[in-house]
Order: sequence, then structure tokens, then C-alpha cells
Amino acid sequence: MNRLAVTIGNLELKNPILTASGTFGYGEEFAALIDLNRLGGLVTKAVSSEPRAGNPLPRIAETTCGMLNSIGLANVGVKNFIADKLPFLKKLDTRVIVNIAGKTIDEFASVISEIEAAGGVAGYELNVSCPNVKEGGMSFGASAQITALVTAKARLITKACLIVKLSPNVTSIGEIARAAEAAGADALSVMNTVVGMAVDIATKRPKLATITGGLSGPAIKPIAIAKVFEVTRSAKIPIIGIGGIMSCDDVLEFLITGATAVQVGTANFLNPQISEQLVTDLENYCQQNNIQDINQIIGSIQVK
Amino acid sequence: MNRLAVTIGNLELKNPILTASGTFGYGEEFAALIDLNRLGGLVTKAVSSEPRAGNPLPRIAETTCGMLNSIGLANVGVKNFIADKLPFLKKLDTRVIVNIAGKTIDEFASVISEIEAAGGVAGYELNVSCPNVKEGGMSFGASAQITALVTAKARLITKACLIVKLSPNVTSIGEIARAAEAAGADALSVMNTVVGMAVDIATKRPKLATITGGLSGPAIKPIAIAKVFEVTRSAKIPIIGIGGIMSCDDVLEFLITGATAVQVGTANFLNPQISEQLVTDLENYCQQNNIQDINQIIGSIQVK
Amino acid sequence: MEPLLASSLPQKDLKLLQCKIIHKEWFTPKIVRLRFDEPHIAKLSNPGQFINIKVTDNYVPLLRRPFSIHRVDRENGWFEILFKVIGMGTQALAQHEVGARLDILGPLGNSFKILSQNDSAILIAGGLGIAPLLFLAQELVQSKISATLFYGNRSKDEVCTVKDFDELGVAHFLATEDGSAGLKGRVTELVAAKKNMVVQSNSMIYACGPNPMLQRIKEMMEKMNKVCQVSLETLMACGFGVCLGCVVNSTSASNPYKYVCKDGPVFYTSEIDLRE
Amino acid sequence: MEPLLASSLPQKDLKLLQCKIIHKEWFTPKIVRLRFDEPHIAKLSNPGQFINIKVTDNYVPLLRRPFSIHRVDRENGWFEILFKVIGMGTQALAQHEVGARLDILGPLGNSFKILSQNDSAILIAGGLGIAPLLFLAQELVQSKISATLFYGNRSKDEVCTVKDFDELGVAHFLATEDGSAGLKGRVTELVAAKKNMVVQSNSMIYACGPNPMLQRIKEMMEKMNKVCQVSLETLMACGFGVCLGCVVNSTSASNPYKYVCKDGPVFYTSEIDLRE
Ligand SMILES: Cc1cc2nc3c(=O)[nH]c(=O)nc-3n(C[C@H](O)[C@H](O)[C@H](O)COP(=O)(O)OP(=O)(O)OC[C@H]3O[C@@H](n4cnc5c(N)ncnc54)[C@H](O)[C@@H]3O)c2cc1C
Ligand SMILES: Cc1cc2nc3c(=O)[nH]c(=O)nc-3n(C[C@H](O)[C@H](O)[C@H](O)COP(=O)(O)OP(=O)(O)OC[C@H]3O[C@@H](n4cnc5c(N)ncnc54)[C@H](O)[C@@H]3O)c2cc1C
Ligand SMILES: Cc1cc2nc3c(=O)[nH]c(=O)nc-3n(C[C@H](O)[C@H](O)[C@H](O)COP(=O)(O)O)c2cc1C
Ligand SMILES: Cc1cc2nc3c(=O)[nH]c(=O)nc-3n(C[C@H](O)[C@H](O)[C@H](O)COP(=O)(O)O)c2cc1C
Ligand code: FES
Ligand code: FES
Repeated sequence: MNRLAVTIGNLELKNPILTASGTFGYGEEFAALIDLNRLGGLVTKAVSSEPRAGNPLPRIAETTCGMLNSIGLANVGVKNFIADKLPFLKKLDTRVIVNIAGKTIDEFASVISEIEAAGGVAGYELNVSCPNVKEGGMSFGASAQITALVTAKARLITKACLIVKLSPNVTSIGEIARAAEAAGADALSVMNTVVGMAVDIATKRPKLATITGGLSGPAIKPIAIAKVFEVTRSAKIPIIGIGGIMSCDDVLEFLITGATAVQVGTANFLNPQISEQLVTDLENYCQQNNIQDINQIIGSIQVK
Repeated sequence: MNRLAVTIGNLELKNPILTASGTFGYGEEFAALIDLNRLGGLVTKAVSSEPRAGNPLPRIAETTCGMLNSIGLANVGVKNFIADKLPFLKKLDTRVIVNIAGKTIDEFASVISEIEAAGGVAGYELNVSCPNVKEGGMSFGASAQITALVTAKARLITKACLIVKLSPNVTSIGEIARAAEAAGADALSVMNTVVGMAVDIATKRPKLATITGGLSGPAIKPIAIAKVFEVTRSAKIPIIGIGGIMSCDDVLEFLITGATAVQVGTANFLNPQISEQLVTDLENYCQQNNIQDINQIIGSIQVK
Repeated sequence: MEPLLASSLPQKDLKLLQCKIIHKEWFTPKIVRLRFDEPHIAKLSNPGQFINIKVTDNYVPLLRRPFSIHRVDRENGWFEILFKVIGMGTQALAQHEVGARLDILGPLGNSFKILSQNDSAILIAGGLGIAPLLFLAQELVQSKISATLFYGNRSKDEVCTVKDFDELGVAHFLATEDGSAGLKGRVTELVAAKKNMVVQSNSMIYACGPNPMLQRIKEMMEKMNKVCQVSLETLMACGFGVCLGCVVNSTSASNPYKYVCKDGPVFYTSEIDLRE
Repeated sequence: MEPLLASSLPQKDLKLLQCKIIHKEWFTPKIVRLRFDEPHIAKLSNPGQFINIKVTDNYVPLLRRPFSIHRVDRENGWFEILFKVIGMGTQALAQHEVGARLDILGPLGNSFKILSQNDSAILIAGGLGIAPLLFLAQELVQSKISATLFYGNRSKDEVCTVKDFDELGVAHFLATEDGSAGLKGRVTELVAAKKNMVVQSNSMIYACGPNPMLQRIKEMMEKMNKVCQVSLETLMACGFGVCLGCVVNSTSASNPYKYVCKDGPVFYTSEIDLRE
């Protein structure tokens, strides 16, 4: 029996360690450094209908225990994804989840249809929450209604695991979570980056060309834990915890708080072997603590 | 001429360095360590109608480059404040701003009236944004309407500088800022702590008794800079920048982004002499860079 | 009760200092003693007080770490701390070597009350709770009050600094959980075993150690009708009374909390409630 | 144009390594050279490639820092980096001493193309841009291509490693902004002054330095009809093609950006646009 196995919707994962969109390329970049098949799953860089060049430079900045990015969903587009990236991913013995980006509600649906036709992916993660792409004002993820619409349209098209990735940049993440759940999502990824900004005091220019960007890394972990906790109180579908995970202790903190799985993001840049390492560390933790089933840990938080 | 002087509403500050509520006691705790009169101003711990014991323990936790607190506005109450704390503060040659906390809209107004009667303070900072006191659900600061109501009622009672302290835990801080401005605020403090949480993986208990708390420290600076920038685009009244300030470079980053003054919070715990040090550092910076008037820096951000 | 040593006002002598490490001594691979050259603290601090150290020059860890003043040499102007490496902060602290200068805030907190009507004292330490008791023993001896130490540890290897108590003329009794030295069991069991000694004399009881131990001591002493002072530890952000983070439950109905850094770290057991 | 040294695929030989510092040499109070014992990188890297170093074992700074491979000894299995302390990361890196092991990812990026039809090479360095050019010079000499170095600095004190170029038989010309060595002025002025040398020979031009200098070189070389390769620096989060943060503007209309860590760090000047 595999004591690390968890279930997200109709998906069985061999362990709860996934890699976060935008921090793991399309998987192959890491093939020389880790055994991808040991991961519970991987989430690809966002895929949109057309190739996107992304935002102007500079696109990244370092902050205290964090980083800002405004990559702007630069990606190869769905056709190139299917032609060039999917064949490699199909050969992997791990769950491949495709992160989907759209400027319109219909773009989400159309990208998914194209990938469905090609087959071979385990699920989709709807990126309604990217703080770096704002067509028509607010990002989609700030509205419960639009989130529900995007989710419902995607649900009509695929039976694969449908995950909605939520933004922390809202007054009530619970409200958005409930909307996504009601619209048919199988799981919720909590969370995307936090809106942040940095200014170069010498040049007086923002450190990102887009002025603001998304903050990630260990600095945001307490925010992510709070959001995961809030979502456990609002929705019943499984949660994938994301934000500042650097160590096995961090993974456990998310699982205890109620996440069924986690995604590792910025940590992949610091240590490209961290994702596989976390699988090993989690195995060791269970062994040492005599935990037969990781599900015993999930949601085990003690609140009086 | 004092090149560091700035103006917030009807208040002239000798320099833009203030200390943040809840991190500087009532000033006297620092008297042995720094010359309080060198500060632009100080903001007291929250004052409410009745003494408050605060939240159950544990109340603080450390996170990566940040800390969580759920002090819960523990304070001596307005009568003791006037009797025991105000006499010391009145003797200072710096601006004293009283942070006001209330469980009801009327409590804000009544605390201010009592202090007005006693006299001697330069302004009030309405703490509508504390994430650690939630009577009836959301904190007041999450609602533009309630923020406006609290502000308008306070405005009727005092001609002193009226500052509204905004919460970052909202979808649109700009909307709340406009509401406070329209209701008569002289300035906006941006920002209070970010909702965060941490879990002890050994005991499986939240590290704070209140489960979630407020995140402060260098981890949140990029969030605070983004909020200050957003507020500059939404309101015209002066902004006091707060969040993760540790160094003179951080102060400059806030000023360049558009804050007229700043408050130093968590840094006072790490280095109780930091506030005075920042005044010195800012003076030196201006001297070295031949800046005759700090107002040249304020809002000097270059966005194309 | 008239205090011989007045509990110093927190802050009165408070300074932010750069103190040089002049001696470093490892007792176990985890327990280390650092000596700092700093006349200000050596001269003006009282037993029970603590210092708050910035253990690295960056933000990891962010907050200072508090340590009891373990021993002072008022004449030569040095003081010591004794600590165990348990996490990030103590790990970083233990890496500093002789010659390094550390950013230290102190002295902080109140101190143990040494009362003229007590002709003897019983010191009870659990593990690293021994740290402040050596300084206390120094002062008791100065005040001609005879002291006895009850000292519990997990095992013999962790027993440290008893030689220094010996030199002061303080008798000691050990307990270890694994029975490798002294009584097999916890320090509370040692105290129970020596109950007669505790009850008979006109002694003040001083204790320091983990909260569950101190709660147990509190209950035992209340039963024996003994006055007892304990030194507490909590997480602290500031150490000097401004963050209001360092709370413990008090026994007063009107004022449910005490602040360890300014009301303590030393409390009479009657003032506080250490139950979870 | 047939490359003598194929630009290696990023990643092919990529490894995460723990490399020991075996030599440390200060050129100025700010410029230091570190030698690492690491046969993998010494043997498999090509000039122009870089490594990405975790400079501390905590999160301050959070990201790795990239450094060009400065020199290799393939036989003895070591390589070097040369860098200047400018901020938090380089400060921390410079504090490590001989014997320390650092977490290094590499080799990364493409490399300078050494083409058979070029019988000579001109190397142009601005400041620390000298770093990758010594390794390049090593390989050019190996390939029997004669090289000349134009090297600009603010002042004489900052000129470093020319002795190593001398030893390889590479002639050098200096420029300093304060005139303390060589031509008074910038390296671009030196290149202009030696225009004849540049234009006449059948040489490849290689340049490394700050962006404004490289943009100026690009313009000069375009006017002279010379093919020129430059090595670029940008902020990087990952260094191996996944974060998409390390962009520069390209000259291609269809593909507006190039990624320095995987498409570069070496580019033909025709590929990129370094204007602000
Ligand atoms: C007034 C006072 C005096 C002190 N004197 C001494 C002393 O003389 N010698 C000494 O060794 N220690 C002393 N301490 C405790 C010391 O400050 C802690 O050991 C230290 O803060 C732990 O820091 P860390 O970064 O190594 O551990 P962290 O990484 O912060 O924590 C590691 C683990 O230890 C737990 N922990 C943190 N603080 C404490 C604590 N105070 N007690 C028990 N567990 C804790 C954490 O919850 C965590 O599980 C004192 C504390 C106070 C408040
Ligand atoms: C492919 C590549 C190869 C490199 N090779 C070398 C080398 O061989 N030797 C060497 O000394 N450096 C080299 N660098 C640059 C080196 O990585 C930077 O000096 C380093 O990242 C600065 O880190 P820091 O933490 O000290 O500065 P930070 O604290 O990050 O920054 C301090 C200041 O320097 C500025 N800055 C940051 N990075 C750069 C940069 N790349 N160029 C100019 N200014 C910058 C920042 O904006 C800031 O104002 C290389 C960079 C790249 C991308
Ligand atoms: C450089 C970068 C690019 C990212 N790109 C995407 C993306 O394309 N789609 C997406 O949903 N999230 C994207 N993210 C967000 C991450 O998937 C993750 O939600 C976030 O970084 C928080 O996790 P971390 O703190 O572990 O990095 C990106 C993050 C970074 C740092
Ligand atoms: C321990 C603590 C107590 C606080 N108490 C108050 C308070 O009573 N009223 C208030 O408006 N803000 C309070 N704050 C928020 C600070 O004033 C400040 O807005 C916040 O800490 C962010 O700034 P920093 O990152 O510099 O600490 C408190 C913060 C901390 C850390
Ligand atoms: S530690 Fe801050 S009040 Fe006690
Ligand atoms: S540094 Fe990450 S893609 Fe180049």
C-alpha cells in the first residue's frame, strides 16, 4: 500500500507533491535534475489559445524572502503545446495538469477542447487569478460570478479533473471558492501570487515594467495558510495548497490545515531538486511517525 | 529651513518618520533608548472606551521574515490613557497621534470626544482595519460604507488631523480610500497587517489562539508598496505608508511611491532605536544627494 | 515582606549594547555557555533578569531571542548566558565565536525577590531552567542565605554547571529520567522525595523549567504552604513591554493576563496559572 | 558558418553540485576570484557559460546569483569565478573562505561561438565583463586563434587578471575613465581609437560589460560590418529556462523577447536590442 496516495476529484495521486504552474516549465526542463515520475503531479506553465510573448521587461524582482514576477503568461500557445510539449508529458508516469489561461471566458473553454482532443492529460487548472493579466480591469478571479461562468463552461467540455486556482487578492476568498464549487470544480488551488510592488530608489522606477506583479516565496506562506483555512470553511471539495513551500515542514503545515495536496513554486528556482526531495522527506516523515496513510494528517488541525 | 518637514492635513511634521500603533507602546517605553523628540510623530497603541485585556494566548508567532500577532487591541482604555499616558505624551515635542479602536461606530466617536476634552493630541488614527477584532463578521475596514460612517462621525467631533488606517485584506483598497476621503479624512494610513496564519506541525494547533492574525514585517513590504501606489491613484489626500519598513531605503521607497510620511512598526522590536536612526539616515541621504526638500522625493515615481 | 533586592523597574537601566564574546564553553553537543564582556549588564543586572539578542545580522530569524543572565562577574565586568540549541535562533547564536560582537538589549524584566526573613532557599531547575539559578545562587550566597539545588534532566549528559554551584557552596540533588544520575524520575519527584527538607526550613522556593513542571511545582508548593517564585518563558517579540505578545494567564479575575517581559519573567506562583 | 565549438544545449550536462572553494584571491577590496574543485564543470563547460550559486544557506537573499565561468583547468578539475561585491548576494558570497562548500547549479546557458573562418578575435571588456573572456581566451588559444583584449575600467585599481591574459599570449590595451592606465576614456573610445585593427583583420568580436556599453559596441560593429557576440546579464530567478524572467528585447518582430539564460547569455548583436 502506498501511504502517500491522495485523491483529488477523480484523480489518484501517488503523493501530494505537485509543482506549481510557471515554476516548472513543461516538465522537461527538470528531467536532467530529478526523476519526474516520483512526483504526485506537475502543473504546466499556463497555456492559452495563441502563443503569448508575455510582458515587457523587467519581469522579475527580488524582495525580502520573496520575489515579484510579471511574466504575463508568456507561453507557446495550445497548438505548440500539443505538438511540442505534450508528447514528452504523455510518457511520464505522473499526473499532468495543464494550467489554462484566457483573456476571455471562451478562451478557457476553447483551449481545453483542443487539449481534450489530443488527450493524455489528467486535469486542468483554470488560472482565473493571475494578477499580471488584467483585461478589462480586475482579474477574473476577483469576481465570484465570472469565476463561476469560466468554471461552468469548462465543466461542460471535460470530465477530467477540473481545478480552479484562486486569487488571494480579494476580500472574501470563501465566496469565490463556493462559486467555483457550485459551478462544478473538482478542486481548488489556493493560492496564486499576492499583488506586490517594488521601486528602485536609484532610478525611481518600478522594478517591474507592469508596475505591480505577483509576490511569491516564503514571505507569503502565512497568507496562503490563512487562505487555505478560510476555504476549508467555505467549500467541501479538495484543496491544493500553494504559497511559499520550501520544506517538508511547510508541506505538513498545509496538509494539517486542510490541503489534500500541495504545489511547490518559487522553491524550484532555489533548488531545482526540491520537489523530488519533498516526496522523500514526506515518506521519511510518515515512516518515522508511524503514519500509515497521509490522509490521517490532512485537515487534522486542532481548533477548539 | 528644515528640509525633512512634511505636512499631513493641518499637521506639520518635522520629518516623515512616525512609529506605528501597537509597536511603540505609549512612547514612554522607548524614552530610555531614543530621543522621542527627534521623531516626526508617534502613534499610540489603540485606545478604546473601556480597558481591554486582549486576546487569549498565544498571541504572536514568527514567520519567515515576518511575524503574526493577535494582540486584540489590548489597551488601558481611554480614561487610564488620559490619566496615566497623556501627561507624558503632552510634554513631548513631537506629534502625538492616538490610534482609536472601537467595536461599534459610536465607540470611535466617544473615545475621540473624551480625548478632545483632555486636549493635547495632534491627531487621531481610526483603526477600522484590525484583522484581530471582528465583531459581527468582517472587520469594519472591509466595507466602504462603514468606513465612511466611522470617518464622518469622527469628523464631526474633531478638527484635529483625522487619519483612517486601511486594511490590505480587501479586493479594492482604492474604493475604501475614496470612501474615507469623501467622508472627511485628512489622510490615510496604508496599511494595517495582512491576514495570516501558522500551524505548529507538532501539536497541530494554530500558532495563535485566534487561529488567524496579522502579518507584519519585511515580508509584507511589497504588498504595502502596491497598496500605497493603488491608493495614490484613488485618493488625493496624503498617505502614510506602513509595512515592513526596516531601513532608510525602505522609507525612500514608500516616499517615492507616493507616501508623504511613513510609520515604522515591527522594526521597533528588532531594533528599538530604529525610528530615531531613520531620521538621521534620511537627513544624511538628503545631504548627500543635495535634496533641499524631502517633498521633491514624495511621489517622484517614474511610470511611463 | 521587605525585599532585600528590589525588583528593578524594567527599562531603568535598559541599553542597546554591542557585546563581545570573550569565552565559549560547550557542555554537550547542544548546550553552550557564552561569556560577554559588558560591565553595564554585569554591574546593573539582578538574578532573574534577561537579555534579548539579535542572533544574526539579517532577517532570518526576524525576532530577537531572550536568554536569562546566567552568571555575572561584577568586578571584572562580564556576564554569561547558558543555552541549548533547539531551533533556528539558538543554532545561529551558537555559531558565533570568541571575538564576535552581538547586538544585545538588556537588562530586561524583573528579578527574583530575595527576602530578609528567609534564612534558606531551595532552587528547583528542570533542564535549561538551571540558567538563571546560578546567578540567583551567587546573590543568595552574597546575602548569606544558604541554598540547595534540586536539578532534573533527561539524562546525566545534560547535567551542567553543578560544579559552579558546588564552588558557591550550594548543595545539589539530581534527578534524571533515565536514572543515569541521582534519582530516577523527574525533578518534581525529587522534590516530593525530599519533602521534609522543603517543608521544614524557613525557605523561599525558586523554580525555573518547562511550564508543565512549573505548574506541578506550583501545586505542590501550595499544598505545602510554601511561597514560590518561578521564572517563565514565552515567545517574545520585543522584550520590553510594547508588543503585548508575551502573555501568561494570571489568577486575577480583573486582569486576566500578565506580561512575562515586564511583569515577569519572575512571578509568585500565586499570580499565574500555567495550565494549558 | 560552421561552429568549432557547438553551443551546448542548456541543461544537457546540468547538475546541482556542492563545490568546495580551494583558492581565494582578492584583486581589490571589492573584486575577488574564487576557485572551486569541480571536475564536472571544469570538463564540460564552454566559455560564455555560467553557474548559479546559492550564496547563503537561508532565504536572504532568496534567489541564486549567476556568475560567468571565468577560467577552467580541465586537467586538474577546477574552475573559477571572478566577481565584484555590489550588493547583498555578492557580499555574502565573498565571505566564504577556502574549504567552504557552496551549492552550485551548472553549467548553464549557451557559449561563445568560435568559428573556423576567423583567424583572430577581439575581446572587449567593460569592468567585470572581463570575467568570461579569460575562459574564452583560453579556448581561442587552444584553437590557435590569436586574440587581443580591449579592457576598460573606471581606474587603474580595478584592472585585474591582465597578467593571466599576458600568460596566454593575448595582447591587451587598457582604457580608464580617470586616465590612470592606458587611454583616458571608456573602452568604446579605445575601440574607436584602434578602429583600424578591428576593421582590417578577419576577426570575430566578443564583448562583455554593462548594457549601455554593449549597445554602443553593437552600433559601432554594425557600422564597421563586423560580426559581434556579446554576453549579457539580467536578473534571473532560475537560470535554466523555466521562470521566463530573464528577458531582453530581441530584434525579431515575430518573437519580441529572448531569454538570457537559455537563448544566451551569448548573443550575436544582430539578435538583440539593448536600448532602454
Ligand atoms: C525570559 C526568557 C529567558 C530565557 N532564557 C533562556 C536561557 O537562559 N537558556 C535557554 O536555552 N533558553 C532560554 N530561553 C528560551 C530561548 O529564548 C529559546 O530557546 C529560544 O527563543 C528558541 O529559539 P530558537 O530560534 O532556537 O527556536 P525556534 O526556532 O524559535 O523554535 C524551535 C522550537 O522550540 C519552540 N520554542 C521556542 N521558544 C521556546 C521556549 N522559550 N521554550 C520552549 N520551547 C520553545 C518552538 O515552538 C519550536 O517548536 C528564554 C526565554 C525567555 C522568554
Ligand atoms: C549570466 C550572468 C553572468 C554573470 N557573471 C558575473 C561575473 O562573472 N562576475 C560578476 O561580478 N557578476 C556577474 N554577474 C552579475 C552578478 O550575478 C550580479 O553582480 C549579482 O547578481 C548581484 O548580486 P548582489 O546580490 O550582490 O546584488 P543585489 O543586491 O541583487 O543588487 C545590488 C544592485 O545591483 C544591481 N544589479 C543586480 N544585478 C545586476 C547585474 N547583473 N548587473 C548590474 N547590476 C545589477 C541591482 O539592481 C541593485 O541596484 C552575472 C550575471 C549574469 C546574469
Ligand atoms: C515566475 C512565476 C510564474 C508563474 N506563472 C504562473 C502561471 O503561468 N499560471 C499560474 O496559475 N500561476 C503562475 N505562477 C504562480 C505559482 O504557480 C504559485 O501559485 C505562486 O508562485 C505561489 O507559490 P510559491 O510561493 O510556492 O511560488 C507563477 C509564479 C512565478 C513565481
Ligand atoms: C504587535 C503588533 C500590534 C499592533 N497593534 C496595532 C494597533 O493596536 N492598532 C493598529 O492600528 N495597528 C496595530 N498594528 C499594526 C501596525 O501598526 C502596522 O500597521 C503593521 O504592523 C505593519 O507595519 P510593520 O510591517 O512595519 O510592522 C500592530 C502590529 C503589531 C506587530
Ligand atoms: S515581549 Fe513584547 S510585551 Fe513582552
Ligand atoms: S532565469 Fe529563469 S528563464 Fe531565465
